[in-house]
Amino acid sequence: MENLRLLFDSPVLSVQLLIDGVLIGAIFALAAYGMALVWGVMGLINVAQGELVMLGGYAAFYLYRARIHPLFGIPLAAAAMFCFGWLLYRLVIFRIVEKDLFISILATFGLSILLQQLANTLFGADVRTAESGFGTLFLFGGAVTVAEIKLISFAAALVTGVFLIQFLRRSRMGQAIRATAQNARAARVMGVDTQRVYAWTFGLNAAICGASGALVAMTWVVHPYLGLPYTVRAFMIVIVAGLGNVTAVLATALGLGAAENFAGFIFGAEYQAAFVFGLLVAILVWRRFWLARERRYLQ
Amino acid sequence: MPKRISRTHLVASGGVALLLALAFAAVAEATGDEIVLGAAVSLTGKYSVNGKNTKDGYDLAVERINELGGVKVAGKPYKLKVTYYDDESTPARAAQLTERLISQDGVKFMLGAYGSGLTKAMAPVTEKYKVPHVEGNSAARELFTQGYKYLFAVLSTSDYYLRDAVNLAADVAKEHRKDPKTVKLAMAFENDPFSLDVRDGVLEDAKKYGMKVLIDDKLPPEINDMAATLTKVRAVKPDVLIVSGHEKGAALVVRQTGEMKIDVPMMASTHCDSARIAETMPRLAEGFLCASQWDRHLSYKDRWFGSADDYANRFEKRFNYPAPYQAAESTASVLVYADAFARAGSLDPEKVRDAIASTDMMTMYGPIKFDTTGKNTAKPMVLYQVQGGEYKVVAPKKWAQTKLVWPRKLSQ
Amino acid sequence: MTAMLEVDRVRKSFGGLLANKDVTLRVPAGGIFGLIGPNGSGKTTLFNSIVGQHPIDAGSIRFEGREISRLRVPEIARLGLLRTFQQTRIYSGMTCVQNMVISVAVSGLDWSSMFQRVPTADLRKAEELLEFVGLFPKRHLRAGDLSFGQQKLLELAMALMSGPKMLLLDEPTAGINPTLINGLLERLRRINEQFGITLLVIEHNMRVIMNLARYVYCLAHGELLAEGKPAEIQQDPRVLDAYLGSR
Amino acid sequence: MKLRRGAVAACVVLALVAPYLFPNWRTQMALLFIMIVFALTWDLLGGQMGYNSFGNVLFFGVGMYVCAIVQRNGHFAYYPGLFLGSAAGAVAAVAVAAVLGSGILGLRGHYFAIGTLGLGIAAGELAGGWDFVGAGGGMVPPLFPGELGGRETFFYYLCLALAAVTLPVLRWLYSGRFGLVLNAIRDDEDKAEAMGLRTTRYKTTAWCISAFFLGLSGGAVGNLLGFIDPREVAFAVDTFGVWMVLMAILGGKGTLWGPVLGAVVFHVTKELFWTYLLGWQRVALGLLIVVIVVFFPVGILGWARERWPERFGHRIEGAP
Repeated sequence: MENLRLLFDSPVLSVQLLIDGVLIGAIFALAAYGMALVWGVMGLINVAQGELVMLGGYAAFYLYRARIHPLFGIPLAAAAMFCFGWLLYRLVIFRIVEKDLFISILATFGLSILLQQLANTLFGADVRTAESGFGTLFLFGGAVTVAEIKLISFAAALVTGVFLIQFLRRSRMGQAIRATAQNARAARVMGVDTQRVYAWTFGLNAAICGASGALVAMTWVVHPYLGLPYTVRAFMIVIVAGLGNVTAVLATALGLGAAENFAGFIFGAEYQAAFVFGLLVAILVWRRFWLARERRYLQ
Repeated sequence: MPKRISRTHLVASGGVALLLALAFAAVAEATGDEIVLGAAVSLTGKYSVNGKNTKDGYDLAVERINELGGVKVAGKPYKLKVTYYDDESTPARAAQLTERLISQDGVKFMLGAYGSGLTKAMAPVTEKYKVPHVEGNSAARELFTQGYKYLFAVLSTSDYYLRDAVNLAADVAKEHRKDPKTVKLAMAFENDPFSLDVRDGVLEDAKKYGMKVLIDDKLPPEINDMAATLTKVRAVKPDVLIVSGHEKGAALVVRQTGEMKIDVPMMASTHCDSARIAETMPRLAEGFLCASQWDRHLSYKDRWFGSADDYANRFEKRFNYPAPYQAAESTASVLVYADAFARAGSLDPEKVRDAIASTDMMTMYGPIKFDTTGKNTAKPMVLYQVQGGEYKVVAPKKWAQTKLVWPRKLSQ
Repeated sequence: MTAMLEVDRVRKSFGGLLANKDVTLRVPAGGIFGLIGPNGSGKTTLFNSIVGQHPIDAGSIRFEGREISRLRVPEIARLGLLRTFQQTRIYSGMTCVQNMVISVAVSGLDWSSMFQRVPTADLRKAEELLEFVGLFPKRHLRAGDLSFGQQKLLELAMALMSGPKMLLLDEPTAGINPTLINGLLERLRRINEQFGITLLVIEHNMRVIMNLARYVYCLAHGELLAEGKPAEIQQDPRVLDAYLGSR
Repeated sequence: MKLRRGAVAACVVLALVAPYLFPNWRTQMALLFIMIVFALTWDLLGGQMGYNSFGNVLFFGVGMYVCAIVQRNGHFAYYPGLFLGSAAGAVAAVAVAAVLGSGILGLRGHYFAIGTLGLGIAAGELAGGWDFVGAGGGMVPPLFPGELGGRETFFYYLCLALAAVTLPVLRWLYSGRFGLVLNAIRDDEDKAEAMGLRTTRYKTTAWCISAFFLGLSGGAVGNLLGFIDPREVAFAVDTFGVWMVLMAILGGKGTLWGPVLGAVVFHVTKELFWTYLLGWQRVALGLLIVVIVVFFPVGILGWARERWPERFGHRIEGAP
C-alpha cells in the first residue's frame, strides 16, 4: 500500500486526483444524460452510445482540420450528430422502439460494431487529436494543475444539463417528449406525433454525445474503438442515478470519475477498469439485498 | 407430457447438413507460376494502424520484386503473391486463420502478423505444420525461448526497445558526475505481451545500474486517460519516465504530460513515430525519446530498393504517408523470403527453411542474420529524440545525427 | 373456533397515502369470508401485506398462530396461505396441464425431486382439478391463449393443486360471464366444504358476497368500518354511506 | 418416428467420420461444437428461464484458466493433466456460479443483463492484472504430445463429445419438473413465488449446470487454441459472450434445437464473411445482428413454430 501512504504524505495529491476525476466525470455525465433520456423516453438501452461519442470526436477532429477552432467545433459537432442521430432513428432505431428492452440492447450492439468498423474504414485507425491551444492553470503554488480544456468540459456538462432541463420544461417539443415518456399511447391519443418525438429524442441524445466526443478529441485522443468505456460508464451512472433526474446523473458521474481516478492511483492502472466493473456489480447486488429486506425487487 | 419435436429434429439437421456442404464447397486454390505467401494482419481492432503498415510493407515488397522480374527458383521465374486475412488484432483469430491459410488455402510460407500476442498464438501452428514463418513485427523475447525452428524475426527483440533510454540516462548521470544508482525511474506499460517484454528489458538494465524503480503501472489496453498514473509521477519526481503502449499510449502520454505540466527531464516511449506525435503535437512532444527499429537516415542498402532513404521515398509515393519502421521491417521479411527461395533453388518448405536459417544479407532495413533461435542479432535498435518537430537519431552513438538534449525543455 | 388468520393493527402507507390504517381482523378457520369496500378502500393492499408482497409499517399478521409479517411471499405460500390476483397471473407460455403440475405443494418437494419427471399421480390430479373447474377440454392449450375468464378458472385450479389451507381470492367473479357466475359460486362452496379450505374473498358484487360469505368485513378509507353477518352488514348505515358516498 | 431416427443416425455417423472426410476443417468444426455448447448453455438461462445473461463467458474463462493452471503447476503427464484440469475447471466454474448465484440471480430483467456484463468484464480485467496467470501477457497451455494432426482429431472428438453430452442432458432436464419450473420463472416469476416455488434454488442450479459445461469447454478451448489471453480468449465478453446470445436468438430461444441450429448458421455465416468480405466482415456482422434481432426476434425455429404450430405439438383448437 505504498500508494496509499503517498496519498497521506501529500494530501495535495488527493486534490489533484479529485479535480482530475471530477473533470473526467463531466464527460461521462454528458454520455449519461443522453442515455437516461433515450432510456426514459423510448425505453431503449443504447449500447452504441460510446460510438456516438466517437463519431462526435471525429466530427470535431475534421472541423479542426478545416481550421475551425475546436471550441466552435463543439456546437458544430453536436449539430452534425443531431442529424446523424435523426437519420439513424429513421433508418434503424424506429424498428426497435417499444419492443423488448433486450432486443434493443442486442440491436444497438450490432450497430455499435458496425459503426466502429465503418469508422475504422472511413477515418483509419490512427489515433487523432484536436489541439485546442488551451493552457494549464496552476493551483496551490503549482502543486496542482488543471488543464483549461477540462474546465471547459465541466462547464459544458453543466450548461448542457441546465439546457436539457429547460428544454424539457419549456419548449413544446420538450413537453411532447415528457408526455411520451409518461405514456406513449396516451400521448398519441392526445395528438402527439410520437415518431417525431422519438426521432427528436434520439437526435438530441446523439447531439449531446457529439458534444462530449468533441471534448474527448480536445482532451484526450480519438480512435474508432474508444466507445465501450463510455457506454458502460453511462449505463452505470444511469442505473445508480435513475432515469428522471438530471442533477443526480451529473452528481453520480462526477463521483464515478473521482472514484475511478483514486482507484487507478491506489491499486495501479491495471485494476482501474476491474474496480469500476466490480463496483457496478457490487452496487447492483447491494441494492438487491437492500430491497429484498423490504420485500421488494430491483426491477 | 409428450413434447413432439420430430419435425424440429428434421428441420435442424437438414439445416446443419446444408450449411456444412455450403461451407466446404467454398475453397479453391490456384497456383501457377506464383509463390503464395500467407499473412494474417490486423486490418481492424486495436493494432489496425500497424496492421496497415505491415500490409503496405508486404505489398510494396511484392510489387517491387515482381517488377524486377520476380524470384528465380532453379532457373524458373516466379511471381510472389500474398493471401491476406484480417485477424482483428486478436490472438485467437490469428491462430485460427494461420491454420486456415496452411491447411485450407495450401499456403506453404507464412509472413508474420503485427504484434507479439498474435505471433505467440500463431507460432505453435506454423511449427506444427513445419511451415516457415518469417515475421518483422513481433518482438517478444519469449517467442525465441520456445525452441521454435520455423519462426524467424528480422527485427530486434522487444526487450531492446527502450534499453537505450536507460543507458542514455546512465550516461547523462555520469556526465553530470553522478552515480547512475541515483537515477529514479517511473514506468507505465500497457498490459500486453509486447509492452511487458519492453518492461523486462528496461528492468534488466535498470537493475544492472542499480537504478530505483518508483512507479511500475500496467495500463489497461482500453485506457482513455492516464491522469492517475501521471499524478503519481508528479508526486515522486522521477528522472526518467518510460511508457510503452502502442500509438494510443504514446499520444496520451505526450498530450497529458503536456497538459498536466509533468516535468521529467527524460521521457521515452515506443511507437511515437507511428503515432506521429511530432507532426500533430510538436509543442508537447519536444524532447521525447522514441524507440525505433529503423530510420530512413541510416546508411543501409540493398539491390531491390537501394538505400533506406530511397525506400522511404518510394513508400511515401506509393502510400502517401511517411514510411514507419513497421512497414520497413515487413518489407524486409518478404526480402528474406526472396533471397531464401533463390538460394534454396526449391520450393520445398524444409529446404527453404534451411536457406532462411543461413541468411546473411544486407537490406535497406539493415543487416539480417539469424541466430539459432531465429531472431536477427545483426541489427541494432535506434533511439530518436523529437527536436524542433522532427525525429533525430540520438542513439546508438554510431548512427547519431545529433546530440541528446537534456534535460528536456518543458513546453510553455 | 381458533383464528386461522389474525391481522392486528396493520398499517401501510405509500408515500403520503395511508392505504391501511390500523386494520384488525380475525379470520376463523373453516368458512367463507368476504372482504368488501368501495374502490380504493385498501382491500388489495391488505391482501398484498398479508402474503408478503410488501413490508408493513406497523402491526402484526399471524397465520395459524405464527407471525408472518416479516416473511417473504414464497415462504408464506409454503405455509399454505395462497392468493389469486385481480389481474390473473398464469404461466402464459405453458399448457394448462403444465401450469397445473408445477403448482403442487412445494413443501413436499426436496432436492431429489428437482430433476424428476412429473409423477403420473400429479398428472391425474391436475386433470381432475381441470375437470372440476371445467377446463378439461382445453388442457393442452397454451394458457396464454385462454380467455380471461378461463384464465381465472385456471388460476383457481392451480391454487387448489397446491393444497392450501387458506385462499385469498381477489375478485374471482370479475370478468366472468354473468351466466357462469352461479357455477363459480357453487364451485367455491365445494372448495370450502369438500377440500376444507378457508376462503377470504374480495368481492364487488354485493349479491354474490351476500350469497356466498358467512361473515363479511367491510373496509373504507383504509379502516375496518364494520364486520358481521351479511344480513347485518347489508343493514348497516355506515356501510351504505361508504358505498353511496364513494359514488 | 422412423424418419427421425434415420436423421439422427445420419447426423451421428457424419459427425464421427467428418474429421476424415474434411481433415482441414477439424479445428473449425471443433469450434462449431463449442459454439453449440455456448448457445445451448446460454439458452438454459436466457431462453428457458428468461434470464438474459451477458456474462456467461465468465465460467468459460474460469474453466480455461483453472485448467491451464492445473496443467502448468500440477506436473502431470499431458492427458491426466488435461483431464484433471478440465475437471477442476468445471468444479471451479460451478463454485463461482453457486457463490455468485444468490446475489446476481436476484436481479431481474436488464439489471441482470448488465450485472452479468459487469461480472464478465471485471473478471477479464482482474485476470489481465494478475501476474500469477501471466497478466496481460496471457498463458500458454502445455503442447500436445501426439504427432502432427493428432491434436486436431483429439480435440475434434473432445468437443464433439462435449456437445453430444450437453444436448441430451439439457433435453432430459427440460423434460421433467426442472424444465417446467424454469419456464414458469420465465413466464411469471412473481406468480411462481406466490405459489411457493423455491425459485432461487432452481435459478442457481440452472446457472451451475450452465457453468459446468462452460467450464469444461473452457479447458478444451484453451488447449485447442494453445494461447490464453485474458480479454480476447478467456473472458471475451464482446465476442463469445455476445455471440452466445445471438446464436440462441437466431435459432429460436426457449427451444432445444434452436440454439444448435443458430450456432451452426451463425458460425458458418461468420466464417464465410471472414473469408469473402475481408476488411468489411465486422460491418457485415453488425448488419447481420441488427437484421436478426429486428426481423427475427423469435428466431428460425420460433418463426417456423408460428408458421406451422401443429407440427411442433401445439394445439390451437380446443378439445380432441
